[in-house]
Amino acid sequence: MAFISSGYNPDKPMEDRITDIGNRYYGDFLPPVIKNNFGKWQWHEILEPGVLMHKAESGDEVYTVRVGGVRLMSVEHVRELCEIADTHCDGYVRFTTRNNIEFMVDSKDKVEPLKQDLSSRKHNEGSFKFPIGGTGAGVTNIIHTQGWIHCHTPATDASGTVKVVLDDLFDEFQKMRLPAQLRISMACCLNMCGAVHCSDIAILGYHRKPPMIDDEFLDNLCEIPLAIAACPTAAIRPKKKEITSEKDGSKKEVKSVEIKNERCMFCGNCYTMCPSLPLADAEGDGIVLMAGGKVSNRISAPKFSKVVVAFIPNETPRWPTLAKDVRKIVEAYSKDARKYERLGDWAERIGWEKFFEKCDLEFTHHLIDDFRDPAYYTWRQNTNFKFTDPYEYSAIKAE
Amino acid sequence: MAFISSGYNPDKPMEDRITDIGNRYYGDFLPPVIKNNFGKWQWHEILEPGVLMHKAESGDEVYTVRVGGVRLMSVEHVRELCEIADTHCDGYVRFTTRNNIEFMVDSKDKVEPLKQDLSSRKHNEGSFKFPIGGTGAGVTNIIHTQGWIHCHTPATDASGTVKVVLDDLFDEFQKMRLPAQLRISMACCLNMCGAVHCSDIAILGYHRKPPMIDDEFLDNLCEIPLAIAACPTAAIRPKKKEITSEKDGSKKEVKSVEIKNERCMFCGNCYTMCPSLPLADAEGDGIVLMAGGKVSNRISAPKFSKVVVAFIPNETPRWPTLAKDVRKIVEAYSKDARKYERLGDWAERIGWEKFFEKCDLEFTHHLIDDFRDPAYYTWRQNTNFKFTDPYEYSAIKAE
Amino acid sequence: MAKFETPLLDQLETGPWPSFVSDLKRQAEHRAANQDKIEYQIPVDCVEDILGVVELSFKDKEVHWKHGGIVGVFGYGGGVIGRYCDQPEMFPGVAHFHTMRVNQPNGKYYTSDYLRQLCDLWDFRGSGVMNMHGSTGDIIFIGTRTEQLEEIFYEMTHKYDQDLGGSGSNLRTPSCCLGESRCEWSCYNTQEICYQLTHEYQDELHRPAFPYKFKFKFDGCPNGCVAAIARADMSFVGTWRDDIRIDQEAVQAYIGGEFPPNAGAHSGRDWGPFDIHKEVIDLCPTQCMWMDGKQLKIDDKECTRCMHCINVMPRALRPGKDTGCSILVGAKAPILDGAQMSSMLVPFIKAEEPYDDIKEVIENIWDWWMEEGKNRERLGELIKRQGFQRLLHMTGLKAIAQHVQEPRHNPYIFWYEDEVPGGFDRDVTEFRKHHKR
Amino acid sequence: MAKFETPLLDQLETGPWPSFVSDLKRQAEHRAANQDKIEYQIPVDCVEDILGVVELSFKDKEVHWKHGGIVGVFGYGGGVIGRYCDQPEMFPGVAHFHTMRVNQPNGKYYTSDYLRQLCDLWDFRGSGVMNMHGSTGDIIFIGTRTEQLEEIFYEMTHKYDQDLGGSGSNLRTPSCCLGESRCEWSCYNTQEICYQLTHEYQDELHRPAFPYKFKFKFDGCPNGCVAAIARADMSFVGTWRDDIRIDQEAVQAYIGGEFPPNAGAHSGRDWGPFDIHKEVIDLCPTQCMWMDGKQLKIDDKECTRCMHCINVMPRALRPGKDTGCSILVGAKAPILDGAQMSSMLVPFIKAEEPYDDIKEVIENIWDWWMEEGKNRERLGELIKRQGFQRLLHMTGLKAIAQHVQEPRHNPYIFWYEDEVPGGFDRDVTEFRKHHKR
Ligand code: SRM
Ligand code: SRM
Ligand code: SRM
Ligand code: SRM
Ligand code: SF4
Ligand code: SF4
Ligand code: SF4
Ligand code: SF4
Ligand code: SF4
Ligand code: SF4
Ligand code: SF4
Ligand code: SF4
Repeated sequence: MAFISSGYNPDKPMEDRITDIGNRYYGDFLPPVIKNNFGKWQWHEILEPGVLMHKAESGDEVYTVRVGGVRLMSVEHVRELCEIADTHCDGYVRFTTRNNIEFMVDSKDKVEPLKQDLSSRKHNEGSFKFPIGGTGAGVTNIIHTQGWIHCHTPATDASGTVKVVLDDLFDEFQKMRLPAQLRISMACCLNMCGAVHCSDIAILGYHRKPPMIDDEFLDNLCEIPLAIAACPTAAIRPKKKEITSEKDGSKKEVKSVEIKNERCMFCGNCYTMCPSLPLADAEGDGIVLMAGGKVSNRISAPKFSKVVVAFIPNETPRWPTLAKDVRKIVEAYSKDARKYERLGDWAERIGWEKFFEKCDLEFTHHLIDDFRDPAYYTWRQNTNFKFTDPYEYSAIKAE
Repeated sequence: MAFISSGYNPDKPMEDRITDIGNRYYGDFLPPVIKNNFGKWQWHEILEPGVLMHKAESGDEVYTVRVGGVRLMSVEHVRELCEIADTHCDGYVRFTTRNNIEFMVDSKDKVEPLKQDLSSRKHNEGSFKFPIGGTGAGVTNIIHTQGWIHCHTPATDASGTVKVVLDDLFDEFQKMRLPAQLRISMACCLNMCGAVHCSDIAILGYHRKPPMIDDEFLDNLCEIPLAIAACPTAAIRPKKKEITSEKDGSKKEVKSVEIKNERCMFCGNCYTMCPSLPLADAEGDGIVLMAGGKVSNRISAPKFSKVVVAFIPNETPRWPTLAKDVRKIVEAYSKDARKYERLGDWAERIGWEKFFEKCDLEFTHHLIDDFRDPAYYTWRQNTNFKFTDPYEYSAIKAE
Repeated sequence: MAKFETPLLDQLETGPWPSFVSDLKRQAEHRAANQDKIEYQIPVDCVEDILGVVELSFKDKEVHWKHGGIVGVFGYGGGVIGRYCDQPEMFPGVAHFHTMRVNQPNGKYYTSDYLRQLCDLWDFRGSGVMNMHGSTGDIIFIGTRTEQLEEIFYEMTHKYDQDLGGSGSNLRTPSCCLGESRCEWSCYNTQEICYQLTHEYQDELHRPAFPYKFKFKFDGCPNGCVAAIARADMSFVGTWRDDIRIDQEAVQAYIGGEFPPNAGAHSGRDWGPFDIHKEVIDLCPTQCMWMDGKQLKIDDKECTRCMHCINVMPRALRPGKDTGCSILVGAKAPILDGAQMSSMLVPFIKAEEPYDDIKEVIENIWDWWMEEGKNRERLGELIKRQGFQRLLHMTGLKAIAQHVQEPRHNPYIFWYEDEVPGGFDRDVTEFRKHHKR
Repeated sequence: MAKFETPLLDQLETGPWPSFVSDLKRQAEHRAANQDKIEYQIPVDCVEDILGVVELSFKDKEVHWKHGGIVGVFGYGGGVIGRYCDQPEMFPGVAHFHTMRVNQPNGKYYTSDYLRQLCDLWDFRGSGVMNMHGSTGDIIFIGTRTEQLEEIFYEMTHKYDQDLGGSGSNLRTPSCCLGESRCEWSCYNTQEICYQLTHEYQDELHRPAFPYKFKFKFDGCPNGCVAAIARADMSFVGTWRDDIRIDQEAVQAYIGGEFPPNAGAHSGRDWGPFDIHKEVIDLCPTQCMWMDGKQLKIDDKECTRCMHCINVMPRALRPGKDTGCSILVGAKAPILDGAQMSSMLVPFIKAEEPYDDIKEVIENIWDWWMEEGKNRERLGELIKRQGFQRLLHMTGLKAIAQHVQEPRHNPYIFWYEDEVPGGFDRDVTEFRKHHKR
């Protein structure tokens, strides 16, 4: 392959340089019906799962067909959706904040052909390319992060875990039969690039082993004080060590660090600052399942998701335990919650002890907050609990 | 006055010594009707303010007349109540957990004479000795601490503030016309010997000036490391100082401490450990008013009281601002809350911004939590507020 | 006649609420008059001096008591609080003015005989001013001189069979609501357990062996009439695990307006006729009640025993019969890091003599706290510092969902090494074989 | 044909949800076939290598990417994330594999023309694999080599009028919900403000001058469709201050079952006929709604604009007309001390061009944070460390009750010296005149 210049001259980087122009103006990308009725929408209706109709004051209507977006997509996939946009939507398309794709048409008769086209497109092994759904009181797309596809700190994969969970919950994506919307999010480490901390269900990659220390190279590759400062629990201390060189077997003294294992909570922040402190481990890494968060201010205030399963191993390629645990929660919620009740509101109404009982999940010591002062406020300072087994002194006493 | 020995021989303290016998057996002090029906009560009724009737499975009834206890009382006062107990109650009497006094009789016809006797007894200047009331949905006795009568750390007086507030709310003590019970508590410093932190209304003595440092005597009177360790905000550091002696004017170097004023939150914990760090100050000291706490698990869980007025000066002898602010809260609550709704539940239902509006109290920066990590959880992480003036950017912008 | 002018205090004599000033004045007069010709063992005018020093504080707006030294009775490390006046020349009668804590009878029932004995003793050897009661629950004798402490103790133990209460880094005087003695809701005998544990732990009560103070309080039911959850290191709150007992006829009587709701507690205002839906069913926090025709139904496994419905209809509803208590731990006042309420440790335990299980919980906790608590660290702070998991470990209890109001929202789980396959030690050289630098 | 066997990944081709594995395979084939005879500027088989390296991770259960070095385009401190494979010999096609963040058009509407331009560019100079979109909102180009970065930037800016997004300690690419473009509830033009602030703050977006990353997000209403409150250092949420607009006829149509509740969002299950009491009035969190005969009434001053009633009856109820937004600050992910949601700073501000007031708030905050924020300290952490009062002080705002969910429950108030009469300095000798030692 031959290098083809864009016109950029590396010797004169400033020549002709264009910078700070920002993004393209959104107004240039709006379909006419949207542009004409901008700020003048009156009401909307979800005609069927995945199909929205918005009505403007002018009487205009826009029909939106939403399809599941596998947000990791190839240019070929994008070109295919452009083709659909050209065929049905005058060349316009949009993406949602949860990585779904929306095709809009300006009259009802255009909906059916569009839908048929979308549903007919499948990948070789049979998965849909553009599954219609993701609206209303159901499961929509799982927002997620890079995982093993690209990042350096993940404790699990993103695209893989999302695929298996959405395969399993596909019906809920296509039907609007849950008590309220159920937002599942995925982040492959606790940097939480998806900001999954306020999701109905959050799938979170988590390490469980303290970093290894690559003593021989640490001082070259890292700034030791930064690595030390990065640790939220002050588990890292500087330490001079005598080591045997990997290369030539010689002994030498190096500046390195020491980690107090019992203080480490595996956050990986030190690794972010210092590549000589890798955490990844086949057995150590896996998933923390959280539940009950939300973002909207509807009825109740936004709230954080809570840890409900402390660890699920990385059972590649299809993470059956993960899929099962998520399903247990969705099913119990679906059966028990009231109309309009978000998952977290349900759990709070019935009490978390009942949540665990109804979802058939085990409560373990890991789920009790012990991180800093606010932990106290999550313990129970009242007698208003429900009885779920075991509860009596003799029954919870370790043998 | 001549010293009269009890029999104790200071030279032989162990002679005849009786120790570790604990308290007297409660069973020996129970009125017969109580003893006979112990554990067999069936229901009760508050016949009128201050008068309870408990019905036993046996059919027995016990009538209790509750009177306000000024818990700081003289032996003469106690002898007077013994006399009443003898006259009406076969010599039995009890005190409640809130320092009220209860006279019990075993039949209804004994109630009226008892009541008349109690109501007729007044102090010289006209205050009741034994005001009947303190039951049901009203204000009962204010539990309180020592104040200027006895303790060394109070920032206000206890008996005095309690007297003025109860004078002011006397009607509420005698009538049961509030939405629910309203428990007022008083503690004269934030050691909070009354544990006022979970009261509907809490009157709390508070200092506002950092300790003075009695350099010349500090090292003699205190253990410096203990004083330093006592400070929750690490405001105290050891410091050698050159001082001029109070006695002889000579200069000398002493070991003492230094206090970072901006870190001090006036808790007085250092003073508890070291008498050379006094805090008391006529202008600095005063009262913090808190509201909305509770202890019972009824309907809602127990909760902490919140600071609603950051400072009320010590306006001796009758603290008019204190009395007024308490009354404002009681009146707004009484008018606005629902039947069975405790003050804190009311404030949470209407929103604290409305609480301040309805109680006509000013919200100031002091009321925003800034103490340690949990502070964050008291700020507002939602958009679900009500508009009370001022709220708009331009209106809350400092000129 | 009075020793000092008290123009400020005098203003506290008006108003309907009992005036402590009037009472102190009467006591001062009583001592001055001394009709019974008592050989007062501390200055006869000490009550005048109290009035004087408090008046001075009302004027100065500053307290006039100093730190107390270490005073007490032989062999005990608690029960007496030392106190000295910072203006002893002005107020010699209260120059030394220590308090004594006298362990109250549980439930605070008294005979007048016994009360009078205490009065006589205190009038004779102390100021004659007392608190009925102190915040922890003791009878407080306010103000005597050091040399009277042993005399009082001797007389109290020998004549009245009565011991001191706690202070210092001791077990403090336990206290309880009146419980079964006069309350139909009490789920166990609060007075009996309070009495028995007080006696069982006399040594801990009198001899400081703890990092700091430690309190027990016993509430017979979740109404919390002794406020255990707010102010005891170990809070015992009665509860039940079977069904609420319903008398359907009585329910109808409430609906029909025959019985006053909440036992008449709201009769001072016209709240309109009783509405069982508005006042009971809709307010039930778990919404586990409903009317089935004329029958009131409760789905008891959803009930959290909050007491509301029982409080409103005491003649119709009663706690179940299979009763016991919950144990919560760690309440304390603000110092140092803010106030705490007690946190749930044992959701349900039978509270029956000889209380062996309960003592086991208590002693496991003490062992831990005495081993690892820092000086002046309350149990609640130790739990916060070392984590709730550690409390469970040290009391040998399994974590259950009842321990929390909600699970953690941070994922910062401290895994123990033995929980993670392969442990924590890994070989970076091995790792680097599959992951180049 | 495939370069590597991928038995594990192959199992992710089944199931209904779009398979990223199938898509990557197709892309790999597309590049291998190269029907358009493109002079691919990075290895043609890089997508095979992606499949290979991910398969290896599925086998090892460990990631195979290393820390990225500092790579980027000249003059910018963000927009590119460096990335290298830790098995470069095995997967040379992805040995260097940097991502580029391309600032998306606000609201994420596209023309196919523009999308194809991006595809062509990325196919030619990168892997042809992308994210539509990244979590912050950017278009993410996944995987290219260092020498292509300037080329891509040059082509993008010159041909497509398109700039990069943010990374590093910069302002990050702002994003918004679709707002007025297609939502009847939007209380301001989220796209316009997002666009204008993106352009106003290009320097902050491209050149790291902050202690750490900083994010803006714009929600048109309290439903929060871009999750601003959970994930932006400054979260703008639309609201109104006049009355909810009611169309009483439409209310009746809902009651009559003519219009589907919640715009049909629940039509997948039979929830029974619509009940305005059960579904709207009783669920209103402030209980400020009632039926007055056939009229639905709202006591708007009690309404907290939670959107529930509007969501349920979009044809009958609409937000008011006097609209603006609330500004909340400080949301962030868990590192270091746990996740934060944004906290209320400005309850109400008009969101109208030229947004001067809003820029004032932003810049006051930045000035403070740049002055006092530590390295890698998010705004939310600075507020926690220095206190909310300090935030108010630095933004020149008065404390109001709307700032809190509840007032503090500890009394540990830090008084400023100038608030306390007489100040902090006192003379202990003077004090000792009235208080002996
Ligand atoms: C298209 C999109 C905005 C965009 O700019 O892309 C959008 C569009 C709409 N949202 Fe949303 N929401 C979108 C993400 C969100 C998010 C953000 C998220 O999930 O990350 C939230 C907050 C979620 C949370 O609370 O955890 C969100 C919370 C809501 C709510 C509140 C629902 C609730 O019960 O709490 C409503 C109101 C409703 O559904 O009745 C709403 C309503 C709507 C309406 C009905 C607004 C309208 O009048 O058009 C739109 C169609 C709803 C539907 O899909 O059923 N939208 N909506 C986003 C579609 C995501 C997707 O592909 O699935
Ligand atoms: C690409 C993206 C994930 C994705 O797959 O979409 C991403 C990827 C990375 N994020 Fe992120 N973050 C991405 C959105 C987020 C978000 C979500 C958001 O912006 O709404 C968050 C949570 C919100 C927040 O800002 O708190 C987020 C919180 C973090 C953090 C934790 C920051 C904190 O204060 O707690 C880190 C750690 C760090 O900064 O060192 C981080 C760091 C990283 C790094 C740069 C890894 C690192 O430590 O160097 C990741 C590079 C991955 C790679 O190699 O491709 N990323 N990151 C997202 C950016 C795409 C885009 O521009 O659209
Ligand atoms: C006598 C006493 C117990 C004792 O051992 O001394 C007691 C006695 C009763 N309490 Fe109490 N409570 C007593 C202190 C308390 C306390 C403790 C406190 O205030 O420090 C509380 C917790 C307060 C709190 O939550 O802040 C307390 C919360 C209750 C409640 C819950 C009320 C609520 O609305 O939350 C009830 C139920 C009721 O009133 O219907 C109750 C009910 C009762 C009943 C009806 C129990 C019964 O069946 O006999 C008794 C008479 C009530 C009355 O006075 O109206 N008792 N009660 C205490 C009287 C104090 C006083 O002199 O005023
Ligand atoms: C007498 C009494 C107040 C009263 O007027 O009733 C009292 C008086 C004192 N308390 Fe207390 N406390 C009294 C009940 C309480 C309570 C309430 C309770 O026990 O239910 C509390 C709150 C609950 C708790 O224990 O947390 C309480 C929390 C404190 C504290 C703060 C402890 C903490 O951990 O935060 C201190 C400070 C200390 O221990 O240094 C303290 C310290 C003191 C000292 C000893 C002052 C000192 O620092 O040396 C006071 C002596 C006053 C005096 O000279 O008379 N006192 N103290 C109460 C004991 C009477 C009794 O035995 O019945
Ligand atoms: S969540 Fe962690 S592992 Fe995943 S993309 Fe973000 S920083 Fe990388
Ligand atoms: S992983 Fe986190 S807790 Fe463990 S040593 Fe590194 S920074 Fe510290
Ligand atoms: S609250 Fe403070 S000042 Fe009052 S008695 Fe207790 S320790 Fe003394
Ligand atoms: S008063 Fe409290 S905060 Fe101030 S110096 Fe003393 S111990 Fe520290
Ligand atoms: S706590 Fe319960 S049992 Fe005890 S007195 Fe109060 S209501 Fe009765
Ligand atoms: S005790 Fe409370 S939770 Fe139980 S049924 Fe009665 S009101 Fe409901
Ligand atoms: S946040 Fe509000 S305005 Fe924006 S899309 Fe969602 S519902 Fe519409
Ligand atoms: S927006 Fe929410 S608070 Fe306001 S009236 Fe509607 S449901 Fe009630």
